[in-house]
Amino acid sequence: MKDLFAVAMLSGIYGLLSASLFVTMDAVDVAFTEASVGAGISTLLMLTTVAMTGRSENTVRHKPVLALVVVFVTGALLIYGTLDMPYFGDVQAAANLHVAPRYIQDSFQEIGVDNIVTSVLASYRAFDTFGEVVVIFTAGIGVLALLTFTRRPKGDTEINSLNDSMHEQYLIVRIVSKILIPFILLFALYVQFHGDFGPGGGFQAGVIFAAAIILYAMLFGMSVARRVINQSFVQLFAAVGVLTYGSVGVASMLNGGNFLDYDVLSDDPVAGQHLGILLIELGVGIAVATVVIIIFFNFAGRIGFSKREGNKE
Amino acid sequence: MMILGLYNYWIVVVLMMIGLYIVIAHGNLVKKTVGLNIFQTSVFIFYISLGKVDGGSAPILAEGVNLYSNPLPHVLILTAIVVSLATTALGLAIVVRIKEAYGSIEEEKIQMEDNKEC
Amino acid sequence: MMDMVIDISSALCLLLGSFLCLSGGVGIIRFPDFYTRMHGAGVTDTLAASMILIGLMLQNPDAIVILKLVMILLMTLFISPTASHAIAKAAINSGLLPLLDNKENKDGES
Amino acid sequence: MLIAATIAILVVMALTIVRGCMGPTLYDRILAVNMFGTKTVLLISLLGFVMGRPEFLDIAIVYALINFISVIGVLRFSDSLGFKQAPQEKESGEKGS
Repeated sequence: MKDLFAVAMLSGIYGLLSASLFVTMDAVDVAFTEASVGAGISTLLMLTTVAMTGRSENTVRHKPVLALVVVFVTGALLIYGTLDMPYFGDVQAAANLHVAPRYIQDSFQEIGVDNIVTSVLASYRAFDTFGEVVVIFTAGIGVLALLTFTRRPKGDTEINSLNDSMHEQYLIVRIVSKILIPFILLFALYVQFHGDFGPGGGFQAGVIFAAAIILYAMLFGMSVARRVINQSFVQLFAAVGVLTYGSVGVASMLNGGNFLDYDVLSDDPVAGQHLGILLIELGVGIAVATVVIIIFFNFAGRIGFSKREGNKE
Repeated sequence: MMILGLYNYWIVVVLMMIGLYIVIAHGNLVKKTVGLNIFQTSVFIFYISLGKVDGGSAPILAEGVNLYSNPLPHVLILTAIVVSLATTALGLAIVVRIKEAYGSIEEEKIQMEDNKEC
Repeated sequence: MMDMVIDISSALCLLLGSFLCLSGGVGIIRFPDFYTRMHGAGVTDTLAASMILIGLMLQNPDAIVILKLVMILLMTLFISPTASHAIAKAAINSGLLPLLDNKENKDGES
Repeated sequence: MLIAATIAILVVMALTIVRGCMGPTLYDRILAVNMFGTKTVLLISLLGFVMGRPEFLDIAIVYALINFISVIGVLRFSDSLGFKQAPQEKESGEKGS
């Protein structure tokens, strides 16, 4: 397929499909995340990139025969390797015998949270999740470093006029989105705080929250969105999110426990776990939402820039 | 019959190889990113299919449900998806910068430009 | 008695919804140009979706599930016509014309 | 009955993918993506009932929202692209991929 735009859109379909596959395999939390990330945000990012870099691909494929050989040999070896794997859905598979039963049986007494995924994510494997949040934060910094540029006032007005002319035609979409956006934000908060009982949590809530703001920015123009959501404010909050997570760990150390050991946060261990998970999910949500907003704003702010550069050439 | 019980791995392998082929054979950097995404998703499906238990239910405690799927792969993949978002964003940012610096996102043209400069 | 009525009506709704879905799916493949395809998609997006969701609502006694289904229903009713409208408008603006005129002429000639 | 509806929706999803891959113009593809999204919402709600745990309808709500956002995004960026190379786009649109 030559048209990169179609490629980006079909990758969105692919994200939706794999997400429904996750639902059939009982991984509701994962499906939640994959739907909002794979089908939503990364498709949008790809579309922005395609809008910047041009949509046609020249079809020179170098060494397809060699590539095919490599791919087939690797694939055959991998399939040969699967012959030793446990069967699909096997209860006795090695992966299901060791840690998982303990999580399933004891986590409710220890943590008091219905959703086992949340309790494992935020409590048993809190170190891991902390690392994840830092990775996201680093990605945000990386995109900032790669894509920000010192703003030129003249260029800004140009982008503004371009934006304004485009929005006249989408009156109905704008009105419907105005109704929907508060609802999406509310739903994001619901996902954030309902993560203990159903599918959801900080990652998903952050992405949904950011998606609402991205929708606003797309329909009402970057300059308006910049006025509503201050860039430096968002950057500050990305740091605040990560720091919230870290400081919960420090607080538990000050209370005499290990790093990120929430039992000591309150007199009752279960209540302490609840408090810790709540705070941590909040930190994750803030960090993810702000970083996604930063990434999108920088990509979208770049569109006008690279277009002008292209015109000069 | 016995061998057919492994079909989930074959799907994963096929997807993985499609992703690998796109990464190797296509010169366009955006397409390479899509290929990487497909590869990543195949790994996700691999993990999740490991955690699936026949007759099991989603790992959210409820009354009247006794058998749950393995929650550990779900946790790992949940975080991995978000990391994949981060890597995709960074990769695309680099693609944008390459486009601005070289005026193209085709691998061969970029190499030609590089050779010119040398 | 009441249960029977509810079961049957839910089954009817589901069947009707699936039928509409299928016809829309055939339509999106078989219709000749973009705007007629949009008609097929629009039918499945609103009527079939609401039929299936109502069928599901009748099956479940749980209040919160019904609430969520109602939310999904409201949102599909909000979103899909808007999206269709936006797509159609963008297509018109980009200069994509309906094919029907040519078709009719050909039919008239033959 | 649920199973029948699920199978019907799966068939429609397959047809939609066919249209999305064939789609002569960009807008056909967008239409297919949009329709695919709504069908996925229905599929997820049906699957919840088939598997006997219908509490997970949150995911369907997310799908509906994300679908809307991505369709708007496609339209938005295809527009800003059209500013740059409008004549080319029409040509390639008619020829197809």
